[in-house]
Amino acid sequence: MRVVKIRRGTSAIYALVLLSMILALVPCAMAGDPTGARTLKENPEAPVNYIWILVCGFLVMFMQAGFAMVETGFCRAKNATNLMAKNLMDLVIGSLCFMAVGFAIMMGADMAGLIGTTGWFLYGEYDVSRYLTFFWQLVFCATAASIVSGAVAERLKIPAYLICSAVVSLLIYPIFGHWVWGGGWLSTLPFGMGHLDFAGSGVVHTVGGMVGLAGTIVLGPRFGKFVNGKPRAIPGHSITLAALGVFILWFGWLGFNCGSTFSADQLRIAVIAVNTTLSAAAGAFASLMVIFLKTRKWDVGIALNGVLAGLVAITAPCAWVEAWAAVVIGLVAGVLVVASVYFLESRGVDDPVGAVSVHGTNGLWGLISVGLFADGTYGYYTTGGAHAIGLLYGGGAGQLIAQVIGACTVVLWAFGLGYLLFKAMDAAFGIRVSPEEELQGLDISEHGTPAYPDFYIKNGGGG
Amino acid sequence: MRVVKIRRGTSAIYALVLLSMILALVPCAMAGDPTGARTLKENPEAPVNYIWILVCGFLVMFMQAGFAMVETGFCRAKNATNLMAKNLMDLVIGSLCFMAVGFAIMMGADMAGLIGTTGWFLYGEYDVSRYLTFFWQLVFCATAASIVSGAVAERLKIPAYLICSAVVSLLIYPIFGHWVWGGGWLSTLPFGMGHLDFAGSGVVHTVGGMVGLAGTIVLGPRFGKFVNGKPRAIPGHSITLAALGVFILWFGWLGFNCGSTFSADQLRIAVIAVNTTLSAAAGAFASLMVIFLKTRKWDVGIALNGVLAGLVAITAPCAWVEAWAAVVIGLVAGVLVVASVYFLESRGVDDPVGAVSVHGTNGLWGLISVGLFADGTYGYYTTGGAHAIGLLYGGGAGQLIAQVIGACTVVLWAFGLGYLLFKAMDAAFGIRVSPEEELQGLDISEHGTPAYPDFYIKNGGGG
Amino acid sequence: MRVVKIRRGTSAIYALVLLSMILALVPCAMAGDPTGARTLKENPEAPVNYIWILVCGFLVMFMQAGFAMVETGFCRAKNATNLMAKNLMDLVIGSLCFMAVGFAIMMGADMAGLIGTTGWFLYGEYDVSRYLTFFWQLVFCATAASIVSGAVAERLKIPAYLICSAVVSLLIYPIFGHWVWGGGWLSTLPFGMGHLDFAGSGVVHTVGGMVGLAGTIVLGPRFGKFVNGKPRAIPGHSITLAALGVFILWFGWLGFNCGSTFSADQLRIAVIAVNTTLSAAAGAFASLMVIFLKTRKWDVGIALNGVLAGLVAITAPCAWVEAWAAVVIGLVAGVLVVASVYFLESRGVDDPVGAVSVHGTNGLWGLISVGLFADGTYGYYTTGGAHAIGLLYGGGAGQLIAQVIGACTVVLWAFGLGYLLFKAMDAAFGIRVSPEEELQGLDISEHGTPAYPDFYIKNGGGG
Amino acid sequence: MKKIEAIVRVEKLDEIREALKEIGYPGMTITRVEGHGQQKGLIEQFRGREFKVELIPKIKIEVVASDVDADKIIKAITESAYTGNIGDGKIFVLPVEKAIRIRTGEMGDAAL
Amino acid sequence: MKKIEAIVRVEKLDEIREALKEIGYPGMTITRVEGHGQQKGLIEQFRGREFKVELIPKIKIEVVASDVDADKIIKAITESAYTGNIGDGKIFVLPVEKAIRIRTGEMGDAAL
Amino acid sequence: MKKIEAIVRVEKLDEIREALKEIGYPGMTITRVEGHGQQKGLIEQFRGREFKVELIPKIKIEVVASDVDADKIIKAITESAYTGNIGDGKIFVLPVEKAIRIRTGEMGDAAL
Ligand SMILES: Nc1ncnc2c1ncn2[C@@H]1O[C@H](COP(=O)(O)OP(=O)(O)O)[C@@H](O)[C@H]1O
Ligand SMILES: Nc1ncnc2c1ncn2[C@@H]1O[C@H](COP(=O)(O)OP(=O)(O)O)[C@@H](O)[C@H]1O
Ligand SMILES: Nc1ncnc2c1ncn2[C@@H]1O[C@H](COP(=O)(O)OP(=O)(O)O)[C@@H](O)[C@H]1O
Repeated sequence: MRVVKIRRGTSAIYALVLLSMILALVPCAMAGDPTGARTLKENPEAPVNYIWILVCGFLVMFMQAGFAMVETGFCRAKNATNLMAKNLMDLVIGSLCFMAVGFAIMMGADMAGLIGTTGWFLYGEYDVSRYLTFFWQLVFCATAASIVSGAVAERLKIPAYLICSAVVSLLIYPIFGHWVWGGGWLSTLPFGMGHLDFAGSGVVHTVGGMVGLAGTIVLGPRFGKFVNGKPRAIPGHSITLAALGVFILWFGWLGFNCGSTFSADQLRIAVIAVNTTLSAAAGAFASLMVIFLKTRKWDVGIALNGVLAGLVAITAPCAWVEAWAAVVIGLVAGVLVVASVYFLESRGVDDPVGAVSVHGTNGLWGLISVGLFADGTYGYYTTGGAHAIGLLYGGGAGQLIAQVIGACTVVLWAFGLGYLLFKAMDAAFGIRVSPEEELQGLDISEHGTPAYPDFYIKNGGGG
Repeated sequence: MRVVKIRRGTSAIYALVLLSMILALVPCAMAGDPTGARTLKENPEAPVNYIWILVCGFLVMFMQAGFAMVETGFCRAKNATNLMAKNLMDLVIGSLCFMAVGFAIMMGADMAGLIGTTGWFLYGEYDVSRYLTFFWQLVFCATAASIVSGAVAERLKIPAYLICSAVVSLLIYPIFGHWVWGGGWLSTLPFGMGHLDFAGSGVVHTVGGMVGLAGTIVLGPRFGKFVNGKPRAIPGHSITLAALGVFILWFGWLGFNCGSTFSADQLRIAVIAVNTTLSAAAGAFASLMVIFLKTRKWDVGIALNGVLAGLVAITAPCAWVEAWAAVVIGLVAGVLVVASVYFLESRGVDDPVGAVSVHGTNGLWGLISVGLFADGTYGYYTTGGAHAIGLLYGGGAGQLIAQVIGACTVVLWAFGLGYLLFKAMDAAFGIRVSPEEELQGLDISEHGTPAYPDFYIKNGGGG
Repeated sequence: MRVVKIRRGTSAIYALVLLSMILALVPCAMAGDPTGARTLKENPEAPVNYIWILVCGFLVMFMQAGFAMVETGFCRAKNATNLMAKNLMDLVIGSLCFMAVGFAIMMGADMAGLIGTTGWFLYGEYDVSRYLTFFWQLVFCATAASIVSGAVAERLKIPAYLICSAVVSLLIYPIFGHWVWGGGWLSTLPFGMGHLDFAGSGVVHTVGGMVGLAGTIVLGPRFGKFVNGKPRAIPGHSITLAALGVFILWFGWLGFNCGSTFSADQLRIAVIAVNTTLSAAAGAFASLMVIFLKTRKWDVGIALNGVLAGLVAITAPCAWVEAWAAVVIGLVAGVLVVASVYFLESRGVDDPVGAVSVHGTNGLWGLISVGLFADGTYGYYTTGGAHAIGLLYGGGAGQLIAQVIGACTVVLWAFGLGYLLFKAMDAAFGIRVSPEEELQGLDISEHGTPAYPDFYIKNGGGG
Repeated sequence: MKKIEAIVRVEKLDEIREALKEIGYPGMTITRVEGHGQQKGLIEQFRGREFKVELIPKIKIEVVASDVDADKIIKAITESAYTGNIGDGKIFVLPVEKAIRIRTGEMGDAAL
Repeated sequence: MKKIEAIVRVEKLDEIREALKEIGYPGMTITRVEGHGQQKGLIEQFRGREFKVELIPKIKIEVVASDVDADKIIKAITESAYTGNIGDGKIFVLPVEKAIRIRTGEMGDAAL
Repeated sequence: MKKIEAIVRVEKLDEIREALKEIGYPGMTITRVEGHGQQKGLIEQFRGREFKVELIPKIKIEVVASDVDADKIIKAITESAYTGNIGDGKIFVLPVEKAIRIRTGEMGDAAL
């Protein structure tokens, strides 16, 4: 997902971000096209693009409902209110912070390939195409922030979560986003076509997954997750809601990936839709079969994770690969997510909903897969120019190298900053609720509101 | 949300609505374009507009699911079936009544600025653009009808509700809608640009909220809501479903507001999408913080109300304001909804889901805010012509006056008619279920179907 | 729903399907337009069509969530995980099988009006328009497969279900689809305009319903459904989720029907949207009233079935009839679904969610209604050419005959093959779980995962 | 000591608690149960078909009380649970040999 | 009077009720409980990991009966609840001192 | 035989089960209940308004044991359920006249 970057006439390089913020506010709102009349005249085809991007953006926004349902379904009833709060508030905080600062950093005028520097508080041009870009980037940012909540579920304090959402939306996501989609250094790597990430396997999913991993490591496992060092399953309270969430996510993801052309003229969107669907299906199939072979049970929980794994993995390569490759990418993702869940648990990491394995691990696999399967029939968000081509299609290792560099970078960046952030918050005020509150469930202690007061709940809720 | 009004050649003014209905049926179906071939030829850009309006209309239809989930989530398990029935049937009754009569009143040939008079039962022109207009208006009408169910929840008899839905769809909504969007008197007020309500803060939400207020007043509070005159909380049975409902509504609302341009050529849709999202976020943030400061708990229920408050408030101004103003409008809405909930309860009014505060109060705030924040960059559903400009942008008080007049009118009209309606029904057959039925829950007495027969329910359901 | 058929230059007729598969793989990938650049140049209006079809296709995909919620809501809590597994896996298996074989059979080069024979594994042209067609057909195929799960709920073993999904997606659906939409013999019947089924009342819904009927007959009724030969109600575990599912389906169905123009240029989409909505509303109204007159209770469960009945019935005629006819078709559907439920139960057939009555019976009614109500204003997915005209509009019995032939064919084909399939599987390995597993619920025995472990469940789950 | 087990209508719980509050609000434990006695069921319906639910939701209230308090409590419950219609429920009294308050270790009447 | 408490398999409830119907369908109260005895648990799995649920859902049936009826009822329950596998459950019998029918005020055996 | 009824904190269930395991893990039945005693409620809030929930979720543990085992079990429960704060709960002991294991027909102590 890249967007037509709005470069202003200015090429000045601001010494300090803070300074730049102040300076950016000095000039009056620059001449834009707030009504859209001029834009329409210059490009009579603009309406098709606008409605395409908006509708896809709506779908991406709706993914929030999917995350909320999956996460709550995979956690216990005593924390269901808490998960609703987190999934709502990351969208809320994310929207406000991204408007204030994040968007400027991600899409503002580039400084040294590192950071954008203009457009704080949407200040500057009042223009329909800028608002369009902002809307699109906003819903993506909210997605990244939302992923974290699953990994840190059932034990993180609300204030720590709100701060985490803010930092992801203000800095972690926009800066990395700038590197890949905002004209930053990763996009201009001298390998292949530079680091490529069509709709954000790395920028959105790995970022979210890595911050989540940092959070869950700093927090430590939930009470009862490991007994004498051996992992125990802590079943979620509603397979129904988890499945509903996955269906919603699959639906929204079609907008996420297809809309990332940022233009309806790219008829490649049809290929993207097919690839997205096939990879999701293949992911579910692989996860289901792996566990079936192990336990002889049809484990729908893991199949749901498999769908998401397939979706995450195809997000980077969706526009650059053929249908058969999408199936292969999905199959690998489905196996990987299972392996990753087992691996993390064997290392004592407790990720209640599998967010790290789904978004982190498979985000990386998605990035790599571009370097392997890109088939040389599509370019940089355009049919023209150079076409991405991977190892298996005779493109050599160039693209793969660019992908690996990006993959390493996102791990270092997002995990590193995430770790610092959680450690700092933990030192400052303690990010984990007390053992009593954890046992009782966060719903009552943090929110005063059990999610299901009319029902008997087997875990927690008591006094 | 305004639509290209289809004025027929006739300018005759019918003396009586009834008469007009009969007369309207006399002439044969007028020449329209049922295939759409002619329309396409005349306007090759029509498909973009059609698909935009249809997709947005689908989203608006989907809001019904959101209302159903929010309302049931905020009410008790013993009335969940009843709320499903009401939310389904208002769409059903609304569709049929609006087709029969409502649409003619709202969008038919204007009589004296008061009422439309042609097109009963969709009779008349068989034309794709007329069907398109009808579809759009239909889903809006259903939204208005749907709002009422939350306010009268947990005690209103089904037949009374069905009649109420019918009257809203036949008369209350279409007549007021005609005044604002059908070329009626409010749209031609000699202040500002006349009364402006872009997507229906007033026409849809305040109308629904005020009819709901009338209903809840006539019904009186639920058993147990006030103990010795002091309000008690009656917690809803599923925060999860309530949150899901809010996410669905947020999603649908993007279609509701953006589609109200009734044309994809209006690239202003990008601004509308941004404003809608930011106001919702700001509303949630404000509500959450107000209650946090009061109780030190992160109250997700009120934050969900805050989202809806922000959405309702931005509905009227969404196309006429800048992003920063959308944030301010949302923040105010978030505070207002809390204040309104407390105020109504202090007056003995029991609105189980906060529908009056969300839709009624904030609908009015949305109308007013147009008069304050309209920034002079957009016109009457078009980039051309005069542009709406509010007090804070140096437009003087004209627009504000037009907004206040409209706001007063909608309160008088919808509350007044709603009150008469509920009083009349109450006198005729009693609109409230018996105390035993209320205690047991309406699911068993009215429907014979408990919503969750496999679970133990703490309230009601017994014999 | 018809699609621009991609006929290749070849007219060879392969003697055997197997042979054809092998042969089809021999030629290299034919020249297509993988980037879409050429397609765009040839038809600058293509983007509107692409985004229309994709968005509608997304909505159709989302119907899977609706089916999952309706079916689980109407079944018991002890089988909720099982229903999630089935609804997920039919999409998964369906996608993979349809890609491998189904699509080639349905839309490949026609052989004798009976079967398509090219394009196995999407092999052949790598082309955006082909991918687009594939995506659309894929989500339709998944819908047909998904219908079966409701009819066979609460007792069918998972492996039997997976095989059933595969066979539906590989053969039963694609072959019948080829006959109607792929240029096969039904579409060229010498009556009326040949057999017409706009969006698939027959191709999708009756096929699904009839395979389901076969499954439920071979399985026999659930334990406890008939006591001394008299049918008993077995209430579902969540009216809330069932209602949510119906709202989702209604929403998705708008995409299902409107997108079946396979082109945004067909402004007739506005008429389709109106008809779809009105028929759904009328169906709910009729069902509700029929049961109300019988039991004096407002039965929301049956009203939900009524919505779906109305939607299924309008699916075939949606583009060819006027609004009033849509209301009539829906009213009849609402009565029919009730009659069908009673009739099937009186014959000892146990269809837990009413899938056969909704999709089977009303699919047939939808096909017939084209022959009655087609109003002569719209043609074969185009405004040009001959226009479909039914008995009531003076078109004579020709169209009706074509519809009846198609209706008989789909019953024979889908029920026949379905019956053979289930009988064969039953003989081979037994398709029904053991009585103990059925009593305990399939969630634990087949999946090891109760859907709601934190709640007390009244039925099953024990040991 | 006695254990008083009252099986009452779900809707009556609040009223009974009020009645018990007036006589000192003894500690109590309540359980959601289902039962039938004279009242043989309730007609419900699902998707157009009526059926009888034979087991009706009820509330079981358990109060362990000293022998002296027991009668007072029984009286309060009997009066507040009464509607006169079938399904009002029953009260059973069982002997209790020992009572212990976990927090303090107190035993016997002092533990109640 | 006696209180018969039977803890039985969830799936057996209907059969036991049928058996009790044949001997006059005494009033009864049932409660959803969880328990373990010889039967030490059930293997479930979640997202790829198996685990043991130690407490298995069971049904507790309580019937208060006159001393004479008690044995008949115990017999009916024992027979209808039997499968022969671990987990069939247990029956406990406790003394009841008093029984009152709230609706009528009847006491003792007449109240049952 | 005795029936030991302990009403304890929900969060303490696992710990109590561990304690009982150590002394032989007797069969037991648990029920979700609500109650109040000294602990008069919990403040919750809903949509901006606080309210008191007077009945707090608790767990009832029932163990039927031979007279000799009873004290050991009571001790194990008392110790493991203890926090020292209001709401720790109570233990009641009732006489049991008969016990039957459905699977084998064993009676008395052998049935436990
Ligand atoms: N013999 C009994 N043993 C245990 N519980 C009983 C018995 N008789 C009645 N109950 C309980 O009391 C409830 C009310 O009994 P019912 O006979 O309907 O009331 P009433 O006699 O006051 O009309 C039943 O639902 C059941 O839970
Ligand atoms: N000593 C006991 N006290 C209370 N309940 C018990 C006791 N022993 C068993 N139970 C209850 O009986 C149920 C069945 O016991 P179990 O030993 O599994 O059956 P069986 O001995 O027939 O195989 C248990 O789940 C538990 O609820
Ligand atoms: N007299 C009683 N009869 C029955 N149950 C009781 C009685 N007293 C207390 N309980 C139960 O014990 C629980 C804990 O009692 P509480 O008085 O709060 O504990 P503590 O005295 O240890 O602080 C209560 O919630 C209730 O369920």
